[in-house]
Amino acid sequence: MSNILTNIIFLPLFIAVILGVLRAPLKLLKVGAFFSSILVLLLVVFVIIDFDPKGNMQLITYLPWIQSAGIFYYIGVDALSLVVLTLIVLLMPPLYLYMYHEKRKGYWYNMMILQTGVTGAVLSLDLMLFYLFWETMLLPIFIMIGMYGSGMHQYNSMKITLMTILGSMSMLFSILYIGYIYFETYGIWSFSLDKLSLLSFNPQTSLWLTAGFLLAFVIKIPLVGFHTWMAPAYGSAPTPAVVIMSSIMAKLGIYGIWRFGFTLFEETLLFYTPFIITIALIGLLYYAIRAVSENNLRRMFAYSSGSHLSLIALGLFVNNIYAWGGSLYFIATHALASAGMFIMIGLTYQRFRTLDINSLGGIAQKAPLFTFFFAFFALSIAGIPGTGGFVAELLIIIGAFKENFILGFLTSFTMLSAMIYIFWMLQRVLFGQPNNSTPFADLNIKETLMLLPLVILLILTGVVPSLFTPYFEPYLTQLLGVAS
Amino acid sequence: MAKRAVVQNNMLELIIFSILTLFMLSGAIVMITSKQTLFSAFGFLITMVGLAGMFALLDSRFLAIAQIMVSIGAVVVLSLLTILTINARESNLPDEPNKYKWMVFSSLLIAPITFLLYKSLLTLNSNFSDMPTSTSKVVGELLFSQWVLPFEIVSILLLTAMLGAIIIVKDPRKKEEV
Amino acid sequence: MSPDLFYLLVSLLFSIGLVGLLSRKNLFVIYMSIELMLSSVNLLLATLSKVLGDANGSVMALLIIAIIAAEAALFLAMIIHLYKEIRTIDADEFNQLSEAEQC
Amino acid sequence: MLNIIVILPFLSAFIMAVVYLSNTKPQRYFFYTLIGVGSPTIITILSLLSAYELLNGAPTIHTTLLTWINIGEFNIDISFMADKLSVVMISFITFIATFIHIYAAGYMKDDEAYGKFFSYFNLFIGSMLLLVLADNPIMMFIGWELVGLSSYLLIGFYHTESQNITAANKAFILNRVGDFGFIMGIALLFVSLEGTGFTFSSIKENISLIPLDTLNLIGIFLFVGAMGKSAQIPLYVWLPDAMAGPTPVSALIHAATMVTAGVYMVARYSFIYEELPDVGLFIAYIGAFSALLAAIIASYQSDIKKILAYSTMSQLGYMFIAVGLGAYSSGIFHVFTHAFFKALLFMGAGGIIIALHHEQNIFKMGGLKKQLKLVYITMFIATLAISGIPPFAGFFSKDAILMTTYASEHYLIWIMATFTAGLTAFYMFRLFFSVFHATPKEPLSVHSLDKSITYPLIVLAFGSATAGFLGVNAAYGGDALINNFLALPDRLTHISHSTEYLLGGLNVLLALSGMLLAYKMFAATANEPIENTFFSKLIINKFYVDEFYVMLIVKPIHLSSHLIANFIDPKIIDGFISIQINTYTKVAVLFSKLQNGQVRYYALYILTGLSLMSCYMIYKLGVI
Repeated sequence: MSNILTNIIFLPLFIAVILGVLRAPLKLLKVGAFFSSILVLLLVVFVIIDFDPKGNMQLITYLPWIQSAGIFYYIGVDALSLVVLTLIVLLMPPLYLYMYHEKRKGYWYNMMILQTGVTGAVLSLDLMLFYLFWETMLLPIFIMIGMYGSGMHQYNSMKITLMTILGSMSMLFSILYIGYIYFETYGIWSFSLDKLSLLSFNPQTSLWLTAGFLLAFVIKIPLVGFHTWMAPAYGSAPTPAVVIMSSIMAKLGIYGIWRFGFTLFEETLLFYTPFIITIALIGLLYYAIRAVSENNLRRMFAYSSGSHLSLIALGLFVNNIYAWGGSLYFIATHALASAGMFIMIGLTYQRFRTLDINSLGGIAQKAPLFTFFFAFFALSIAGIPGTGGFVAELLIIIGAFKENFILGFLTSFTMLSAMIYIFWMLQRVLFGQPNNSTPFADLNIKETLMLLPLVILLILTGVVPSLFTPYFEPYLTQLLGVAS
Repeated sequence: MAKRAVVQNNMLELIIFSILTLFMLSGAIVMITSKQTLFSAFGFLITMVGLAGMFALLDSRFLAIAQIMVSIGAVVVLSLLTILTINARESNLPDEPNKYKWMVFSSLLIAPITFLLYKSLLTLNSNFSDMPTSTSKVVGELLFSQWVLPFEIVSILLLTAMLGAIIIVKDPRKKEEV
Repeated sequence: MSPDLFYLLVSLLFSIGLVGLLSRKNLFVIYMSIELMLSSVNLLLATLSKVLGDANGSVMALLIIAIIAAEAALFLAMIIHLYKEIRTIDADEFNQLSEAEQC
Repeated sequence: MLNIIVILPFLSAFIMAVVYLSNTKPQRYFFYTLIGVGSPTIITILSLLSAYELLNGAPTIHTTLLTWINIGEFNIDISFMADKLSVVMISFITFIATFIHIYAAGYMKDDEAYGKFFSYFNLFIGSMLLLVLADNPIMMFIGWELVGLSSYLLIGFYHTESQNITAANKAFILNRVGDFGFIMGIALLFVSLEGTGFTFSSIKENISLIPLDTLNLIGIFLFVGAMGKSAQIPLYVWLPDAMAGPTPVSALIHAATMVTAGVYMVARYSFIYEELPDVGLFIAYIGAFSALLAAIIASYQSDIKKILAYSTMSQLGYMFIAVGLGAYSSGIFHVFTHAFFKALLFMGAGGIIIALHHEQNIFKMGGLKKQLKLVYITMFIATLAISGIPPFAGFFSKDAILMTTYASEHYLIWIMATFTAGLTAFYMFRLFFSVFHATPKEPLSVHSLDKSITYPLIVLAFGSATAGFLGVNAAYGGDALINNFLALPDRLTHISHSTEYLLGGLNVLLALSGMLLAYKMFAATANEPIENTFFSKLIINKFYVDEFYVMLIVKPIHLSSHLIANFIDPKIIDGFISIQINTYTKVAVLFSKLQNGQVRYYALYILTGLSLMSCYMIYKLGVI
């Protein structure tokens, strides 16, 4: 039980390695991947059952790894990582179901490695370990876009990789420098989060170190100004990679700021707060307006997800429990909704072989069930009440109002931002007369089953948020207590 | 008297040295400037001869003889033979319109190196020792005592070079027929 | 008579060899320039041998002469071979290392 | 009981949606009808029961279903409350909605998506009930948004026509603009009252804690929500376009649900607006202008449903005048009477449209009084009621509002309202005469109507005729039953009975003259209005407000989107990155040129380096 987290992280990688060594046939590979994701899901369910919402870091594993450099294999879970962890493992099985027809083996291996990368990044509490996993998850994305993408995929995969690596490099410098400062102060090397949080930096250094971290996370999110990799990468990546990028990796940017930024640079972040809030507010409308004239469905939702991630970042930097709760809640619900949406877009592509909005249309006539799911996910992205997004947006708006009136007023524009493009998109994609004579099959039973959990979760998060909030509410209260 | 003889001797040496230097340098310059390969080879020949004279001037008679026998008798003659064998026509010679520009340019480039080289050489002893060292006897003794391994290696090298040259020159098309 | 003049001669010969190496395209001239540079080193060795009153320098020079001979054999063989292949002794024709062409 | 009232429609909507999605073939007509009509019937009975309970003096009913969220001080329950106001609302909403459902069962019989329609319909009712019965602003907001969503779904029900979807989008987006205001109001309210609980009753108790400035903002923001939902200036443009949906939808939107939500909301927050007379006056002016504008536009329209739509907007303007001036009960009373006759008018119009094979232009109809006798009679009652002819329902409610305006001494509002009353009679009878009396230009083939379509008309006609008696003023010998029951914080106005009679007489006179004018102009032959003068052109084109909005909002958004797509993203932001990339590329090209394969050059490079190093050494060692 004590090394359950290790199992969660490395099980997919382990299975991937075993299957790879055995040169498993495709069928076994599929079964193995799916089985691993289900097994991990079960393990996480165990973790959730045992989880004590009032406690701090739990299920800690602390093993020496590279002792001379003070690098430890140090993992643990608290409310924050539990939220992200849960949504990662929830999304994997549907993705594997979605990939059912995929024949290229590398695809499956990449997904398994990716899962290890993201779960590891979420659970690690040692900065070097975190950096390792952070880079691990980039590689499969690079391969998946570069090898299995469409359009200008090679160019785009280079673009995302270079931009992300720029961020990672700056983060690595910051990490190393922090370690060095620790070494200066205490005479030993350490990269463990709890030890480093004892350090105090001089203000000037701290600004640079924080900037190093922020750059990595902000590119990953991405906020406006750091976003030009996003639309091309989303546009040409295969659907599972898009889902992971939008639903998990982008959220890891937020998670990173939360976990590392707030722990290490509490005061310095205050300095950056006005900038980030401004950028996030701009992003909220900027992406939404940009999405209006976008004719590629997937790229449109890339911008949409940028818009919502800006809102999440905004909530993160507004220092009160409503905004934080909203942010954390939004991380989960937006992940579910955008995963569903991108899967629907993938299914549309499988049927029509195009994602150009102008050549779609009339789907509602041919496929009611498909229309229902499509519209549901689109509306839940728009934050209709009854889906989780609404709760989160409401909380963030309230938090912003609590901060000050102007901020609240500007944040409320999130109510309008999604409207601008989503409804027009729905009109052109689902309704009207078909522009495309390709026969359009409705969802089959497998696809419905794959999407149904997402729908149910979204509705549950929207209708009874009280089922979920107790898991992170004490944590936030505690955090705020520390902060104030 | 003896002193005067030394001075005279020195003067003589200097004159010989100057003449040889003149020959060598002009030979070298002819070598690198002339378009015709054969003229270059003659320039080279002159330089080599001058070099042999220099060895003689430095009391290394054995070296001087070796130089004449090997460098001139073998190497330069071999080069000349090769040039004649190939007998490249005017059209097959490389077209070098910018030859002099290049020379000026690279001279400028090399001037500091030369200068530095010269300067660093000047830091060595600037007096000849009077010991008559490089007699054939001494050289022979050294060669077959301390230097016997390098000597053997060089002999193997020569053998290898000979074999290599034969293999390289062999016509590849004929080899395929075999 | 001082060794300084010899040093100067050595430097000049070496440099002339370098200039020839750089500025000519004719393979023979390049070859001879290389020989010239080697020979200038030889001269330096002989000079130093005299300066130090040590015969080792002369021995080395002797060995170098042998090496010059070996080199000559190989170099000339290669020139002949290349001339047979593409009928030219222009060094610039042999540019298979070029990056630009493959791009 | 309240739990059941709210949940049942959602549940039935869910069941029908699942059944419909699992098999979309048009069958199971009976099943859908049973569930679709059954659930409103049950909730009607339950609503009337709860109304009866309150009538008998029971206190406000509170029920809690479950905890919704619990973060910090943000403790929200899914809980419902039935006080007198909401009980009145749910009684007539469910009652009228039930008849509209029955009517729809006949109207939509042949539609392929019958099940989907009823699913949406029940969702609509459920959301409206959630809105009305909510115990806290958050739940109310959820209902409020869901009403918008279901109206979107229903207006765009005939989704193969792209323009219907455009209309639906328009409705939803404008509603969302309203919601934008509403949510700001709620958030501000919550933040100002943080820690004292967030149900209507606790807000009412603590309202004095909020500084007046903030309260003003809250009032205005909340009213922005009402503007959107109740189609007032400037957010009204969706309402006429919303006629794209099936006629029962129009009846439901206009009569019982949705548009009345705004009025209800203001009445619900009466304890706030009570404190803010200035905001109230603003609301009243907005209402007055909306009423007048809509009446003028309606007089020049020729689509039967659009005339009715504008008349709704006009009547809503009346309601806002009332609530703005503090006469909350009169406003709600007008909502109540209006529901009856407006539902009736729409259902009658729907009947006519079906009978004439989906013809909607009133000038292509005519002389229908013979063929559609029942529709004729019921429509006549409804028209009288809306025009304010005593003793029909509209007279009493409208009269109460006009009196309030007069008594409040804001005479401009009074003049506008009174003039609008005359205009209302004119355009309603214009419609009525053109449809039923005028000689048709070409012979019409009329198709008989189903019983499920006609019978609800009779019930509603009865209601239109008599509903007004619930609120007869003291001046007319009644004791304003409904006002007393509602017990809202009305601003009391004193006005002598003689003035009241005078005002009532004036209204009736104006209405009659409008009616006469309409008779003169349209009873014999009805001609379509033509755009001959500047003025008529302006009105027929609805004052070009739509075009104005397109130019002011839609165009700039598209333009800025293109600007971002074609300039800011690729040029400025990517520009920084591509400058670097270009530099690298150019340098790389330069280097690849250096590497030209000629060893001579390589030697040259080496020597260059050596030479530079030598220069440096000469300089550094001071050899010179």
